[in-house]
Amino acid sequence: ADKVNFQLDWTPGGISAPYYLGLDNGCYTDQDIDVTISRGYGASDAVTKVATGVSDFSVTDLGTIIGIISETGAPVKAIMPIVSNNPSAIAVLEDSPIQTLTDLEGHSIGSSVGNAAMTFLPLGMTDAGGDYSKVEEITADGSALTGLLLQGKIDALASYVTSVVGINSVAQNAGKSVRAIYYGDTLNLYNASVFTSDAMIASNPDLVKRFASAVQCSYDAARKDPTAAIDAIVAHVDGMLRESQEAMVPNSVSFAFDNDIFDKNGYAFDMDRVAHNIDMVDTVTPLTNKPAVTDVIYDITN
Amino acid sequence: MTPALRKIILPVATFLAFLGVWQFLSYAMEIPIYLLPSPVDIFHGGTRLGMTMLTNTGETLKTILIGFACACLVGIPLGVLVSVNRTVSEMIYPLIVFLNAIPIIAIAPILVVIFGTDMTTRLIIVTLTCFFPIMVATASGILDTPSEMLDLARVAGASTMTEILTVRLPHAVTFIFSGLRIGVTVAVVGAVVAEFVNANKGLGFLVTSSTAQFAIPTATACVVMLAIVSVLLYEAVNWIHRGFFGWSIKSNVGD
Amino acid sequence: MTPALRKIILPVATFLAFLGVWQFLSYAMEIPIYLLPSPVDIFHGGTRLGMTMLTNTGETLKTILIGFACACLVGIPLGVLVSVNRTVSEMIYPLIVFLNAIPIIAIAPILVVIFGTDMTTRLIIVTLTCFFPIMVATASGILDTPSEMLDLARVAGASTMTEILTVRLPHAVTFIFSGLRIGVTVAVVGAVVAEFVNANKGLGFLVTSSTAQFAIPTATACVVMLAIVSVLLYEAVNWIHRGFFGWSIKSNVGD
Amino acid sequence: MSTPEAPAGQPATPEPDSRREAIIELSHTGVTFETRKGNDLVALDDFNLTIYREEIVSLVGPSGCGKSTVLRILAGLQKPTTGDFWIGGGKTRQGFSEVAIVFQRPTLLPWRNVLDNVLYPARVLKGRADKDDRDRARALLALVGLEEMADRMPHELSGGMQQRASIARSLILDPKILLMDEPFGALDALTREDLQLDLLEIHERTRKTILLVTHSISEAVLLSDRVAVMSARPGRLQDLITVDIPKPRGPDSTARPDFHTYSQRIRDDIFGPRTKRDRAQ
Amino acid sequence: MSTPEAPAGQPATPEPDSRREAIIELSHTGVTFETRKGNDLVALDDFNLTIYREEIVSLVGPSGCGKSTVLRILAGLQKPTTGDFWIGGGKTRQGFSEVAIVFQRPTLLPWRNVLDNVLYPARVLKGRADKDDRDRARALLALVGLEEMADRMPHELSGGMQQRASIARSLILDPKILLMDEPFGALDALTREDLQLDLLEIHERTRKTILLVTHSISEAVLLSDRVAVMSARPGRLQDLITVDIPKPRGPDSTARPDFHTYSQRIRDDIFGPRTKRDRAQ
Ligand SMILES: Nc1ncnc2c1ncn2[C@@H]1O[C@H](COP(=O)(O)OP(=O)(O)OP(=O)(O)O)[C@@H](O)[C@H]1O
Ligand SMILES: Nc1ncnc2c1ncn2[C@@H]1O[C@H](COP(=O)(O)OP(=O)(O)OP(=O)(O)O)[C@@H](O)[C@H]1O
Ligand SMILES: NC(=[NH2+])NCCC[C@H](N)C(=O)O
Ligand SMILES: [Mg+2]
Ligand SMILES: [Mg+2]
Repeated sequence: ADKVNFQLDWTPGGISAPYYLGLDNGCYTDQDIDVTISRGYGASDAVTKVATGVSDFSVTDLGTIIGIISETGAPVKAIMPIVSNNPSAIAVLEDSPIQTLTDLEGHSIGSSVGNAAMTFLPLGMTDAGGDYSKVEEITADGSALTGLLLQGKIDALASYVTSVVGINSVAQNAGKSVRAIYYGDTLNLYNASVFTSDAMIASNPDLVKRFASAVQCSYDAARKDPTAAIDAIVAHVDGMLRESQEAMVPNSVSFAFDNDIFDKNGYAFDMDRVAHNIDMVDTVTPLTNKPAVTDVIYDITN
Repeated sequence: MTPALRKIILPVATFLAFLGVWQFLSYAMEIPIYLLPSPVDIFHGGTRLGMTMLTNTGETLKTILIGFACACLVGIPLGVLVSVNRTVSEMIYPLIVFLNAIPIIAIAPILVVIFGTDMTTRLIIVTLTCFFPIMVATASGILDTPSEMLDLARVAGASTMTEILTVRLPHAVTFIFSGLRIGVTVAVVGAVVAEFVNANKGLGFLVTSSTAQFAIPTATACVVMLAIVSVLLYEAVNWIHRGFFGWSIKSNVGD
Repeated sequence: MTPALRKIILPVATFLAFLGVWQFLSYAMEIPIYLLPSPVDIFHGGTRLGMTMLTNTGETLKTILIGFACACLVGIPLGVLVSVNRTVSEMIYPLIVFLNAIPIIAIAPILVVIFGTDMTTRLIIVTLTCFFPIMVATASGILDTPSEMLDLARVAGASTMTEILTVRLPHAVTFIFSGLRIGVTVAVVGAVVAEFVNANKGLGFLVTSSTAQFAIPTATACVVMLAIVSVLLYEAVNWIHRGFFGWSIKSNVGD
Repeated sequence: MSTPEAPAGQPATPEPDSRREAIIELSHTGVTFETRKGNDLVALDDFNLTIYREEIVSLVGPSGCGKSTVLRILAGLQKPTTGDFWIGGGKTRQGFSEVAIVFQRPTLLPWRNVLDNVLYPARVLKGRADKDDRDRARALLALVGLEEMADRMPHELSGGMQQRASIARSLILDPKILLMDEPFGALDALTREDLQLDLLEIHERTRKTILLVTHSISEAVLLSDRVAVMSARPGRLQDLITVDIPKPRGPDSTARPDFHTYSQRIRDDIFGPRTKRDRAQ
Repeated sequence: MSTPEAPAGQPATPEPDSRREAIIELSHTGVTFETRKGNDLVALDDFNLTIYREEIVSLVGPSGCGKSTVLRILAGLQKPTTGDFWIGGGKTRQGFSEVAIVFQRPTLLPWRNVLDNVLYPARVLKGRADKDDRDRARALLALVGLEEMADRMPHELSGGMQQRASIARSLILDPKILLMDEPFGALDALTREDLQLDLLEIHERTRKTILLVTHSISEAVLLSDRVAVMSARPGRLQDLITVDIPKPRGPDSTARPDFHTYSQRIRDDIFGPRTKRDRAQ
């Protein structure tokens, strides 16, 4: 069997639960893969680890992959999308007057520095017809932001829509409630995508395909039986809290797959959409060496 | 109350009082969990992890202890080296300060690439984080040696090496332990950082993963466990100082 | 070469040599930018920011300096307090160690909510990060005072306060400066953490925002700038020690 | 060997003035040090001595017999393990204006120059030293021959100079009681004689009570009203000799025949009935 | 006042044995200390002295005249600023088996017990102390009356005991040359006399060359082949006196009339043609 190191983009949980279900269901062994799943240390780090061969496969935001390839020429390519929509949203208190993105005008929004959910907010607001220059930006650590929102010290919080479930559970503990204003779909961007190194693609294209199949097998199983995915992650990983995973896993899986894009393309990239993705990244963070679609994606279907 | 008993009862009592006040304030001021969980919340958050908490504490403790030991093995000789020779000192001391100031986060990827994703990297990170206080304190102690003792060593024909081993290092013991006391608490932080950048287990991992699961009391419980480990290690250093280097301990204030 | 000149030329030369070796290794081993940019890459990354780099360095420097000053004002008296009285020491020292071990990240939410998102919170964070080495070193020095000096103070009728001010603190100067040397480098790290947690300017902010824009050499340039600030502040502490407390500096090794 | 004096108040030698007033009293005082290995060391055992106002008393005895320990008890630096003591109306440390001490080792603060070291007791007592203190300090430095050294740091002084600086320091607040532990031990014959005469002169003028440890028998006889001879460990009072040499004393006093009688008596006390090369343990 | 000796090799007093061999030489040696304020302090000026193998030479002179400085130069601890010196075949520190020193302040390492302090020079020289060294150390401790104190830590000793321990330490490696800075200064008359006689006996037996700083004129005469008298700052050699009292010497030697002649000559050198209460500066 091929030994494979698979690194997540952050600590296990939510959207990554299915990989563990895949372990139990034999998705990897069926492909003759002996996989080791380890936690990740952030979106960029995942690219570094794959580029340097520390891990063989990983999963991260396609925008991050595009940015790093452009700026550093990191030898990696995405092989399949997992989350086909950008989950960027803003979270507001239930009773907030903010109903749409344009309502943000004249209000404050909190974000941690360099937060991915913040990157596309100006773009999202422009698309929605608002004026981002009228929004007051407040930066603070991620862990402090929830507090600031619930205390009413900021009016909104830049976050992934999938995280708002978690924020809401925290809020409910304090007798409050938050809701998400989701706009990520208007951006028409890919999010979490499995990727590997050029070296791996060159030396073992077959393994790349088999690994993609194993991942598909895992997600298919999780979509069918989210509870099994929860059981799997709780069983496999120390420190997993069943309650939290029960709140997060079905929600994340549903966000990733219950949409038109997945319905239309399944586990394959829509190359036009990838091209759009590259353009959008270039818009928000001007790229020095804007890559072509083929610099970013390895098409496993051919 | 015997002194030994006092040494245990007093801090424990203060700690319990502190918890009491904290719990009371939490309750009275209705401090919400997302800001700061109360001790009771934290306790419940911790029990959610069950044994996992203890096994992971063991992991982290191992990293701290081995890493701290390495830091001593690096820091003390380096402290001697930078104080032995003016040229060496002027050449390399600023470079060490420079390298010490570079956040681990910035060099974590290259460490992982070079040393792999296992214990070695974590130990290197702990060592890098906490050798510096030990080095600085050692150097300060080495340079503080009274000239009359140096005179003795020199007339006795001591080489620089002998002078260091027989006079300067013993004199520096108080300084070195001051550095070790600081260093051991830094080592705890270092181990957490190491687990933030490279670990699938340990308290640092649990903190991150609990936070990612929005389980704030659980994350805080892990933090509290780390702080307890820190106190125990600090006391262990004190105890070693008193037990093995008692001669270097002078009087208390007010007798 | 005059000693003063040596003190500048030697470290600069070593530093340049270090850069040379680093550049060579980067080139020879083809170390990719995303892993560790070479000095030349970092230099270009830095110049991309132009003046922004300098104004933000100024911001961070302000945070470091004020925060470090606060840490001295907290750490030295606290170091005295925990060594003055055995009961106080046994009661509160472990609690301080405990609180010191709690990562800033864990208490950032409440700090930010209580003190707001401005300078105050950053200063508190810097102070919390670096008072501890200063406190421990001060306490070690206070307790290290030779008994003959204490005898003198006592027969002269010194109160505990006078004893501390006229004998114990002056004796502790070498220790305190050992703590300050450690503390000032920790203050730099503390300022970065403070800016990670809460800032929209400063080098810590630039590091995160450059990273988010995939500008790794630029982020690394900011890290290097931080390290340079660290070296300069370290040397400043040394300089103050030599300039104002020269009597506390004893001989060098090997004369 | 003479019989030791009976408990304080009943001196073996006749009292010169029955109205004189006790200012220091040690009664049945003992000090036992615990050693690391647990076996105790009796440094002072049942020590009795009363010193009267304006007296100069010398303490002589073999090295390690407990002389410094007696001074440390009186200075409030060492608690007696048995018995009791009493000095200048109390037991506590009273400041250099009441009880001043010259330690066996000159203990100068290394971070202050010589002048400031001499002024240290004034600073402790009054918070700061004023112009008068400063003038006094300079005068005292001149007395001990260190006027040129006022601005020097302690490590720049020779051993004897350091000792002289600490003698000057002991006098800065014009103490009522002066405890001196071998103050002239590190001084050459010339300086020593000068300072002995200075001490007599100061005593003549200010009537301090002085308790002086010395190894010089002639110094003890020259300076003292009474000489207390201690025996080797455990330290006890072995003999108490009243020196009836007329005052004011001076270099000429040493030529008197009774000076030699007293010296011989002390010598005999110390050397005892020993054969040559016997070692007192 | 006698005329100072001419440059080394032409002693003012006739040489007892022309074949004797120089082992220490100081020629035109001077030491100037820079003070903080920039004005220099001449501690030693154009100092000339030759010491021959197996001699005991005493150095006497007023406090601060540079006696310790001379010893520190010879021990390799102080570089002369002018002139030259030479000791036992070199200038460098040679270890306690060649040149041993007793410092003016007893300098014991506080982290070692008394026995280990005495053994320290052996440890430095050979890396470790063996059984023989240990036995020697115990014998030397007995010699100085400290056999019971072997296991004590230095701070548990009295001042005189510490000084005795450092005397024992200086002898542990049986040095060829012994530099002693007021070794008996802190000792009582009894212990002092014992140790003086011990020193004579050791010298008789091992023929060490000894340079001794002392403040006791009678000690200088009793022990020395020659006495070097130094003048006050700047330190210069003022007189060099050959003491022709027959050997072996002992307590009886002090009764000889020439003992008093020598003592008086030294006294005159030191006290000079001064009126009473003149202070030498
Ligand atoms: N490190 C130093 N810095 C400046 N001056 C010094 C230093 N050491 C000694 N001196 C000066 O040199 C002179 C001679 O000092 P030294 O110690 O040799 O005197 P000494 O003859 O041994 O006196 P004593 O009998 O008092 O010990 C003194 O005036 C002293 O102040
Ligand atoms: N801190 C201590 N711990 C243990 N023993 C001590 C301590 N201080 C003194 N001693 C012991 O007490 C005895 C008396 O000491 P003290 O210093 O009073 O002697 P002394 O008469 O002053 O001698 P010297 O003339 O040598 O100074 C000595 O045997 C000494 O070893
Ligand atoms: N503290 C957190 N919530 N971290 C999660 C953010 C991870 C993010 N992808 C990064 O770039 O670092
Ligand atoms: Mg004594
Ligand atoms: Mg001297």
